[in-house]
Amino acid sequence: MKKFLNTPEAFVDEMLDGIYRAHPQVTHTAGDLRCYVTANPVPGKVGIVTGGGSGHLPTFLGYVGDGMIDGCAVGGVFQSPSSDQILEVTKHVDQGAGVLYLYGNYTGDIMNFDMAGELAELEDIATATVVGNDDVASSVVGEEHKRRGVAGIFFLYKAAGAAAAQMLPLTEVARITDKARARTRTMGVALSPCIVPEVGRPGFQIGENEMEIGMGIHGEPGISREPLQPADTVVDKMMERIFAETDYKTGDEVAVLINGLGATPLEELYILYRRVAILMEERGVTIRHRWLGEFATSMEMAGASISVLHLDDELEPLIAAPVSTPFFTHVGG
Amino acid sequence: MKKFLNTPEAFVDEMLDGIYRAHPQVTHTAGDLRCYVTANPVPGKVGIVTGGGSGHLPTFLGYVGDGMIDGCAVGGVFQSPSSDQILEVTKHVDQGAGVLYLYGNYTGDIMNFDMAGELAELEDIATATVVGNDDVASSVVGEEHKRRGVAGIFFLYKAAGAAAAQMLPLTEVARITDKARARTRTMGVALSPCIVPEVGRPGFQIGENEMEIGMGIHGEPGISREPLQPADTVVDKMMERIFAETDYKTGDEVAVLINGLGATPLEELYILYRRVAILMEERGVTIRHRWLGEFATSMEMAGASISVLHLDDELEPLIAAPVSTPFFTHVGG
Amino acid sequence: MALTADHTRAFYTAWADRFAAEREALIALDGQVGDSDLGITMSKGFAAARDAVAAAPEAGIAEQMKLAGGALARAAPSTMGTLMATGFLRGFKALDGADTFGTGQAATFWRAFAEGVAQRGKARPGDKTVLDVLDPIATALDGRDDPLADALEAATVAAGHALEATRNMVAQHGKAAAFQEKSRGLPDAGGTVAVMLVEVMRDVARQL
Amino acid sequence: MALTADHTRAFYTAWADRFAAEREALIALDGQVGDSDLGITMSKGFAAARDAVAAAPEAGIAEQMKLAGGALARAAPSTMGTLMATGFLRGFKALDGADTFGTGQAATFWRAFAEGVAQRGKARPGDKTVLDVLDPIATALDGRDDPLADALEAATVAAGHALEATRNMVAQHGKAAAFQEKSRGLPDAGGTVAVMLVEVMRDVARQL
Ligand SMILES: Nc1ncnc2c1ncn2[C@@H]1O[C@H](COP(=O)(O)OP(=O)(O)O)[C@@H](O)[C@H]1O
Ligand SMILES: Nc1ncnc2c1ncn2[C@@H]1O[C@H](COP(=O)(O)OP(=O)(O)O)[C@@H](O)[C@H]1O
Ligand SMILES: [Mg+2]
Ligand SMILES: [Mg+2]
Ligand SMILES: [Mg+2]
Ligand SMILES: [Mg+2]
Repeated sequence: MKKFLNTPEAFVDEMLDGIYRAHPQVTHTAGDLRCYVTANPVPGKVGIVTGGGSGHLPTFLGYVGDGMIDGCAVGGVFQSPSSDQILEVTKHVDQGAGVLYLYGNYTGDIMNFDMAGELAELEDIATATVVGNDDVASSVVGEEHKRRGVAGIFFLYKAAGAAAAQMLPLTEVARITDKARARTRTMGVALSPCIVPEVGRPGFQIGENEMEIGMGIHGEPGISREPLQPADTVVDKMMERIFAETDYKTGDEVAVLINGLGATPLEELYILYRRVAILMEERGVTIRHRWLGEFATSMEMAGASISVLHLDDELEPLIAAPVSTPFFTHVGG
Repeated sequence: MKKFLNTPEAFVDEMLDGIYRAHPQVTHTAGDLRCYVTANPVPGKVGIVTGGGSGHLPTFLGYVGDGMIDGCAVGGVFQSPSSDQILEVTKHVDQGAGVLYLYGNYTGDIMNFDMAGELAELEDIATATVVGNDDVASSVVGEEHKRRGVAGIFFLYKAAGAAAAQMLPLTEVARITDKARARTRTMGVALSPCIVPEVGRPGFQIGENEMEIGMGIHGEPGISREPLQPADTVVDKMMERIFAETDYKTGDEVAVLINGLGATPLEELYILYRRVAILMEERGVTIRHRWLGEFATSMEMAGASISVLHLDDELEPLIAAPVSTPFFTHVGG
Repeated sequence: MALTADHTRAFYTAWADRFAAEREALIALDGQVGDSDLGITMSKGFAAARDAVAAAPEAGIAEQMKLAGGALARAAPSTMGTLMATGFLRGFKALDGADTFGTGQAATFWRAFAEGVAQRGKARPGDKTVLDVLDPIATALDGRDDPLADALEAATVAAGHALEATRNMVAQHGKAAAFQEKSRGLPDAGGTVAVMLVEVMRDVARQL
Repeated sequence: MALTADHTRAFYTAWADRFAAEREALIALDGQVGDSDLGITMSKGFAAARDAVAAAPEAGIAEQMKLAGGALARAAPSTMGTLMATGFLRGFKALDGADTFGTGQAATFWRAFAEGVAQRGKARPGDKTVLDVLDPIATALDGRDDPLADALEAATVAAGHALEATRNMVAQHGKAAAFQEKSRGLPDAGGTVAVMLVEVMRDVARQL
């Protein structure tokens, strides 16, 4: 295991200590480094709280900041935060307008957010929940509620954050976020495994010339393991699954996210994007917004994912809105 | 070789095609994808041109954009661009105020920029040159002119870009950039090799538990190969070399760049930063600005570098100035 | 012989020891159709439970369960950690005020535990989860009046059979669900933890 | 026999063939104390030079050198590519207007080539660079008046010895410089290219 760390046990907390030392824009509450909150709360605004396992930077905590979300309960590597921690973050970010819980579809997280929501209710904090489930590979059409949440949650944070920044009420923020959720699809492909520090060895093996299409960000198995193919072919296979369950029409607009899983060079992400742009062009679909880089990683896993949000007139300006967090800046437009 | 690409030969040009499709803020000139220039030139401003081999994204072209630099001649992977290409970029970005050549200290690049400068002179374009040589590991004190240029060039682009944006004349922009150069130091450490697409195999080997302190961004050998040690020890060893040749005093200010070489997770960069922050604190030095992430990579190499710019009253506001390029945004302050 | 609060205290040390010893085995088991964290979360969670109970020498039988549940929830908020936490907290509610822990209390505890897990996890019998072992444990104890050690021996046997039966099931929840048919043939990882839970309780009851 | 422009044309095809054949060997050689690109740049660069010359059937002896130099500069702007480009462009300047290529012209060509490389690269003799082979080639040809093939044979022998001598030097320039003492014992990669250059020229001269 080749990682820059001191001890596997201290991995998450020393990372957080580094983040707080680097970025005065964020802080923590309840005396717990893992209860991560914005230092610039907006009075009267709906709070947005996320949470989940560590090991996916900038997901999840990286989206806490101006114009995006307000707090994040930080779990151990690939582990849910506790309901107590979620509750503490909830109490801290609540500005009287209630709190949206927005996180990925994993059993541990669901159970802990549910528990936290029950506890928050006892403290008279209203909560609503939207659970990201964009990973097309993880279940079939009709069983979307079983799908995992992966990089596409970025769009949900963006939409939710912009809606909340407009001072909309909780129900509206939740409705809009849920619409973004329903219109977001992601396909991933992995080339190498990653190592959870406390485990110390890879969670799975993959051959020197193999790729796994549809693999999850914790190494969950995908749709097919195949020999690595030319980049355009890989994109075609991934986009085929997305096109199969979306109804893009000529003139429609989308936002695209090309996400590196951790060890894939940015050069290669642009080669993937090129093909996505060609496929969209062929369909007469405009890529109105696009981001390339690392948005939801699996530590040192090699691979990439493609997320597409089908825009509409309500979502487009929210996705375009400016935001600034320590990990992600968008100047707007 | 596990890379998302179509053919090794098309790697650079398809990457560039992807970049142009993604970012209307940049374009190319002379009918050559590799002559990369800003789409928003500023009349009367000193132009800043860089160039160098591909495979280091966002270095070098990623810093072309508003408030930073104006053009980049793009070479093949780890190869210099040609003097013709540098000349074309020079001609395109020249706004009558002359052009600063700002690139890293590598023989191929120096020869081609020198040739281009001679040709530009024939076309009545004044040029000045600053060659980044921040890599402490690559030569001893007294022989700094032999040192390679690595991630620290980021600070030079930042300073040069802000100086040029103030409409200072070429001599001033060059003087300020050279001052930033003289005050920037970088130390790197590598954990794994990378593969040049057209070569198809790693340029060197490194043992399962080894690291190489001081390795260059093309795999040039460093100072010592040792067993991987705890992150804090690694930082201490790197910073020792930087502290040995700088004269930080209590109350001084620095800018710090923690750069991932390609495959190193952001989590680990924050663990490294934490230790750097502690060491600076011990010396009474304030980290006034810091950036963490991938700024100068070696494709899929695992490892990191630490760059420090010793600020002064002239450099600080330049480093703080806002910039926006497709690859790097700083909102200012 | 029914146990007192001083006796039940020993459960928590024994669980902590057992899950420390099983750390690698559970990592490997979860690694086959999951994310390899089960050994880490169970050893951490039960160590925290042991420490929480040890730190409260006055705590009664039910309170020990509450302390253990809270500690598990904080130290191991994974799927299984949270389910185990829920189970212990339900045990606390069901046995609140109990002075002894005999066969009747054990039956109450395991039934409450299983019901809590079912509600929290929303799994159904046959879904290849910890519930497919917890439910048979509770059923085995239902209405018995033999000594605690004997009753727990019967529950342990039932748990072992139930775990074997999970081999023929296909995972419907959590990370294992993605493996679908590949999960067939393997015992459920959470179910394996449940067997260990009841085995350790039996062993402690035997020794007292 | 002195060569005409129709003959010298054959140099460029032969160089392209040779560097295509040596691609892997040069990658491996540069990989020992460099960045492994030499085989790629030389095969690409000389293929481009061949194509540029082939596309201009009217070009004279010197113009062929100019075309080759320009093509090398564009197709292979690495250290060696740029140095080779500079060498050919200097050859063009020194031989501009020449109708034949005999021993005298060869001596002029190689001297101009070596001087161009020296100026562009700012290396000194003994720095373990291509210059340490180019210079002995030019010196071997200096003032000779035997037939071209014989003169080039002598130059090739001198080049071989000179390359051997680079083994005892320590690299002072380029990526190899970082390897310092480790570069001792190995022949210089750029020097190896220079040997191939003159070998091919000799072989072509022999066949005509
Ligand atoms: N919804 C559920 N209800 C009950 N048990 C579940 C559920 N989902 C998963 N489990 C149990 O959890 C076990 C895996 O636990 P754990 O490794 O903690 O999960 P994860 O790593 O996905 O958080 C499974 O073997 C199964 O017994
Ligand atoms: N300054 C210099 N002057 C002359 N020759 C040089 C110089 N620097 C390097 N060389 C030659 O270049 C060779 C390496 O060429 P190449 O692989 O193209 O370099 P790089 O990959 O560093 O651009 C060396 O073996 C040496 O002969
Ligand atoms: Mg887990
Ligand atoms: Mg090179
Ligand atoms: Mg697990
Ligand atoms: Mg080389």
